[in-house]
Amino acid sequence: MNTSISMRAIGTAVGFSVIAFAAASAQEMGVTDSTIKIGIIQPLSGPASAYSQIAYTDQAYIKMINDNGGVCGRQIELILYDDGYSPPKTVEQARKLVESDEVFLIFNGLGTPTNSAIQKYMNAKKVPQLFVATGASKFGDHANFPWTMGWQPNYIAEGKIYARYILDQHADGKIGILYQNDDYGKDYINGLRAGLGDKADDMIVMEQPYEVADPTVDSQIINLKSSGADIFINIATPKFAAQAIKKAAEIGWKPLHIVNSVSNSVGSVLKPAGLENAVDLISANYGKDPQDPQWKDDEGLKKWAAFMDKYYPDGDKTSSFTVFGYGVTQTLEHVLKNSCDNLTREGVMKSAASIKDFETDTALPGIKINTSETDFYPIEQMQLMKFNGERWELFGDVIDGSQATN
Amino acid sequence: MLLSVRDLRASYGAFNVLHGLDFDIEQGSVTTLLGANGAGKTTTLRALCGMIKRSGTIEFDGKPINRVKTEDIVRLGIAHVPEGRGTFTTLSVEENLHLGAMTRPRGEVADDVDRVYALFPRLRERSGQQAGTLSGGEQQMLAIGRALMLKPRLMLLDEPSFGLAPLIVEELFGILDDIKTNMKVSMLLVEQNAALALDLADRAYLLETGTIAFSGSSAEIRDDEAIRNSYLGY
Amino acid sequence: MTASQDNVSIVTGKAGTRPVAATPGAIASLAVLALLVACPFFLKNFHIFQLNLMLVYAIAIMGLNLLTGFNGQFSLGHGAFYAIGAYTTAILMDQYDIAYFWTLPVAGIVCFVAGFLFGLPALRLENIYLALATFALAVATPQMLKLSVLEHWTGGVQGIVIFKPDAPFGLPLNQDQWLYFFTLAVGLLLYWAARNLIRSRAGRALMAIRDNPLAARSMGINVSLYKALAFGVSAFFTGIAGALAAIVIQFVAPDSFTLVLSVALLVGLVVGGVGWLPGAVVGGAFIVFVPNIAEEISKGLSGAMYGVILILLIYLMPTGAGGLIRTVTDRLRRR
Amino acid sequence: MLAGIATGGIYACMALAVVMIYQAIHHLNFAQGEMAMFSTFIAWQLLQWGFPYWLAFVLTIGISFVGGFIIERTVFKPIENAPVLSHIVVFIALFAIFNSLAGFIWDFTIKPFPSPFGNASLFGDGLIGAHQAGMIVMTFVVLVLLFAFFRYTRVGLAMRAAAANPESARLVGIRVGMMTGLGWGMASAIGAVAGILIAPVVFLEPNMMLSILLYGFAGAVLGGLTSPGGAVFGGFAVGVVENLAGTYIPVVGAELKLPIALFLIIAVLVFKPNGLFGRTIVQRV
Repeated sequence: MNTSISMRAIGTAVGFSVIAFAAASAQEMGVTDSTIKIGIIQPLSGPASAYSQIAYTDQAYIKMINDNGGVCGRQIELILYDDGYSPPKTVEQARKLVESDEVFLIFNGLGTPTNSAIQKYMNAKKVPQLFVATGASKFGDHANFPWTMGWQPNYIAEGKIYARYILDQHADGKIGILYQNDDYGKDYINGLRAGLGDKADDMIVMEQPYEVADPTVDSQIINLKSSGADIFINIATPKFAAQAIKKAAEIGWKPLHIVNSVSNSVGSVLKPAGLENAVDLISANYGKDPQDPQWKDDEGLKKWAAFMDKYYPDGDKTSSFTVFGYGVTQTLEHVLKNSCDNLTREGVMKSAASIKDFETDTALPGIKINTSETDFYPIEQMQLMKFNGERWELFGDVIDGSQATN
Repeated sequence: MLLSVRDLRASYGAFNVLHGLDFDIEQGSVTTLLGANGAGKTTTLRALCGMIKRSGTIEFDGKPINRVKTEDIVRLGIAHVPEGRGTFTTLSVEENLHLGAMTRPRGEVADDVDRVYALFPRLRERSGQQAGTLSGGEQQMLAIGRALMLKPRLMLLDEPSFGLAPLIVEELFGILDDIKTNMKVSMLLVEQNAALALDLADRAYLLETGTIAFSGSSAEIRDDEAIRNSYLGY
Repeated sequence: MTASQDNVSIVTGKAGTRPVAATPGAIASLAVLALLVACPFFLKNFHIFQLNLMLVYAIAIMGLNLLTGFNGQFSLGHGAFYAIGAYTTAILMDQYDIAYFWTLPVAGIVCFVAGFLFGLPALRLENIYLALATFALAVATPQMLKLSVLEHWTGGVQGIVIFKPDAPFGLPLNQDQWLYFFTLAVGLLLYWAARNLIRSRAGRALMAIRDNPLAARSMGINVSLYKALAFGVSAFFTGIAGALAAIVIQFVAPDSFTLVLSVALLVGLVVGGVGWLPGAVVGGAFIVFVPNIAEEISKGLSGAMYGVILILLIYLMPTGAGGLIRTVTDRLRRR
Repeated sequence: MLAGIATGGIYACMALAVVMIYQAIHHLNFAQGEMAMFSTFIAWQLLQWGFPYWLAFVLTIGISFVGGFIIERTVFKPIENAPVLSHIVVFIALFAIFNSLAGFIWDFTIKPFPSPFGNASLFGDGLIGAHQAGMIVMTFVVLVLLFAFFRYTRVGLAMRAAAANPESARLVGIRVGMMTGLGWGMASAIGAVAGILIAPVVFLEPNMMLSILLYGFAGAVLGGLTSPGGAVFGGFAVGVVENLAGTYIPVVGAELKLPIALFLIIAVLVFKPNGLFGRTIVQRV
């Protein structure tokens, strides 16, 4: 992809913008003595509306913050807009938030194309585009886009973690991959190939893409089985991952099955697919699964459960989306609290870029959020785990995706 | 009187076509409506069946039917053979005939189909064929056969001769005459071919731009040279 | 564009089929035009941006209308031409540093060719089959744009980010205002061209084909050629709209051009009025604003609200805004 | 090849429903997939409330039938004289309404749906499972029932007549509005069957029918919109072609299997405009 010209130009534009910081007034746009205005753009309707639970969890968490007295002595005023996962609509809604509603920052926008569409605009306007809900690696480019930051581990890093595991344990395996035909799927494959290094071409015997619009992945699974692969890497969103797990079991295919972290929720993927079909699945995670009995007495998840009961009773407690929404909004709360004495857009970005060992209630033990001025990837650690038919069993160490790089 | 019409008016949108027609049809008789293109003949038939908006009084067998819907007028025993024949082109000949008897009890239908086939032997040969594949004459026969399946008390015929070869027309009108004499079905016949119509009909009405210009027995009209010259052109 | 030209189109559905009293229509269209020109000086940039999008969609709908309203061919796939136009502009600007205004004619011509070529096989397809073919086109578009072999140009799923132009000649306008006027000017130019096309011999031939293809053929009209040309011209308009959209939004990506877009254009066409060119503005407004209104009413049920509004609009005006205006003016005149 | 048949069964199911409503109203109903999805959610809800499977099955079909009938009589009756495009727009509106309502009531997470046939692997090394086989059998049963209904019953004949020529149908005393309503009801009921059969394979969620409907259209059109049997064949053919395209065409095959399948269908239509099994209507004047 040749976007180097535009990238450089954006860099220059950003350079100018730094000078403009000095002129920022005492009271930042979107902040009053009693309120902070924050915008969220997510697909509440349309094909990606399954994710809308994240937005509603964010909303509920912010209500909880407000009920507990707000942050920095201010109530958070949240404006939630729907973009239907359509980039032009995202642009429209972002401009509405920034120019008409005059929000302080836009938080947790969902999707790669949608966030890409507004990334340049947000950076030109110098409005924080904080903790976007996508693992695409482009949303941590601190040099060119200092106002944009991701949150979850990026897909490339996760792909590398799996590659390392395969090289360690099954170095002579034949790999078959099911992937969603977009940046999400391709980032994983890129990570995987980078991790496998020279052996990638020998080991990967088949790559089967599917489109979000496909009704099923049945025929892909049949093709993968017939390719003779004995390691199956399942890079699919929950619905398709569940179909794949079920279909593989139905046709009696029992490879070493690795399912990506997007789809390792016991409640919303493994249960529909059939728990008995999911035995021995391998995955990696950074958050706790509320369906997993080992967290029954976990303090963090208890807080999450209490929150769900009180603020989002309609929400799905078996879904990883609500856990995600909780974790990411808790991180936002943390960042806002740390910027109380400099409640400007610049101040928030500074505080977002200086998180030290922050652990959310929903993160696995040992998974810590760390950022710096040159590290715009908040969560980079994950831990491998294996499904025993009932729950995930963590194994090995917490792996840092950025370390797994090499 | 089987049908009695008073002050019948009808329009297409803002465009008035019929300006108050009065006419009657006697039980067992054939009445014809004559007139030039655009005089309102087809409109009259459509108005009688409630296929367009109309006003005035229409009494069938003493009962007013001007507010009755098309589907229910059919149930009273009025069969309409529309302009362009209105066959169900995608259905078979036999199915077309069955449809004609839709509103009647199921048991009698099979015999009636046979009766229609007796009247139109060509239709029997083609009973399984799609109606759209029939020739124009055969389609007209099918349309009339379908109307007969209703065991109608009154049949409205809209230009049965249209677009047919002279020989076929002759055959067709022979059959209509047969229907009139043997089955005692009353008819209201709209025709361009006045000579043919007057031969079949007992009574005729002459329509001119939505009003009745003249009425009388067929014989009267046939013998009136002035009318023949100025209206009928033969 | 003169006032008298406008007035005819406001009142009659099919341009030039009926002579009409001049004043009310002329005043109405002048008022609308004046409003469109004045808007940017009163509104926030964000609203200018929305109005700009409205105009862009209006141009696309105008293109669709040429095909559906005036030639009787049906398309559920105009999003594809919109996408081709947008990508043409984006690639030209991103990879070859070509000025935005030059990319418009190129996008138009590329789309004309694409439309013409698509129109050729589509000729043999009637009604529902054509609907399916164009539907398939709409579904295939995002997948084609994602193709890895094309990624060098299209940027894959990530899309292409482009720059927003400044006002030229030191005009005292900000970027949004300038782009708005630019779009408005292009739109008016295309509108003028469309109206002249409809009134020309070729336009009459198109309508003759719509009303009765057999008769048109017997009149010596080359039906196949005209139908394919209609597809081409229609795609030309829609492609320019796509190009403008790319410039206005500064971003193209496969997910911008899904079936939803094609469907939205069709809905806009019907709401504005099939066969009534100015209806495109109404349709454009519908596409931009109604989803927002629906969202205001209810977040969770915004889709249902959108559907309900749409059904109510169709009840209110079964033949779109064009039909409504026609009925109203007819009634006024008869008084 | 076999992999294609597995998915083809789903398309065939939907194609059949598409042809049904086409017979009744002579439109392709874009909201049909969403209606089927909604019906399936009703079935799911009934199962959740503890109804036995087959009772829920029958109830859902009944509810869907009545629902389809009511929709036609309330939503479409007032605009029966509006142009075709306005109808299509109303289909789109219905689509939005059903999708949004389902998401609102039952949310967007996937739900497993039970299969009455089980998931055992039957033959072909598990390529065709018990459910797939059951689904295909069900599809054929529905097909035969429909064929008999349209061919041998009076109402069936009346429905065909009403669709073929509404004005003439009125003239033989058929209540056309009623028939259209019945057609909607039946299409909705068949959609419910399709939805219930498909849901165990693709999982139940509000967007599950989005793409299946497209394949269903494609299958129906390929087979010929006038022929229920053709639709079933068309559905299977689409599944097979799509899969073969994905497997055997190099470079772009896997990424573009859907467009390629659609392209092939259109190519077929160019040469055989009424579909493979559609009746050609010879119109003589």
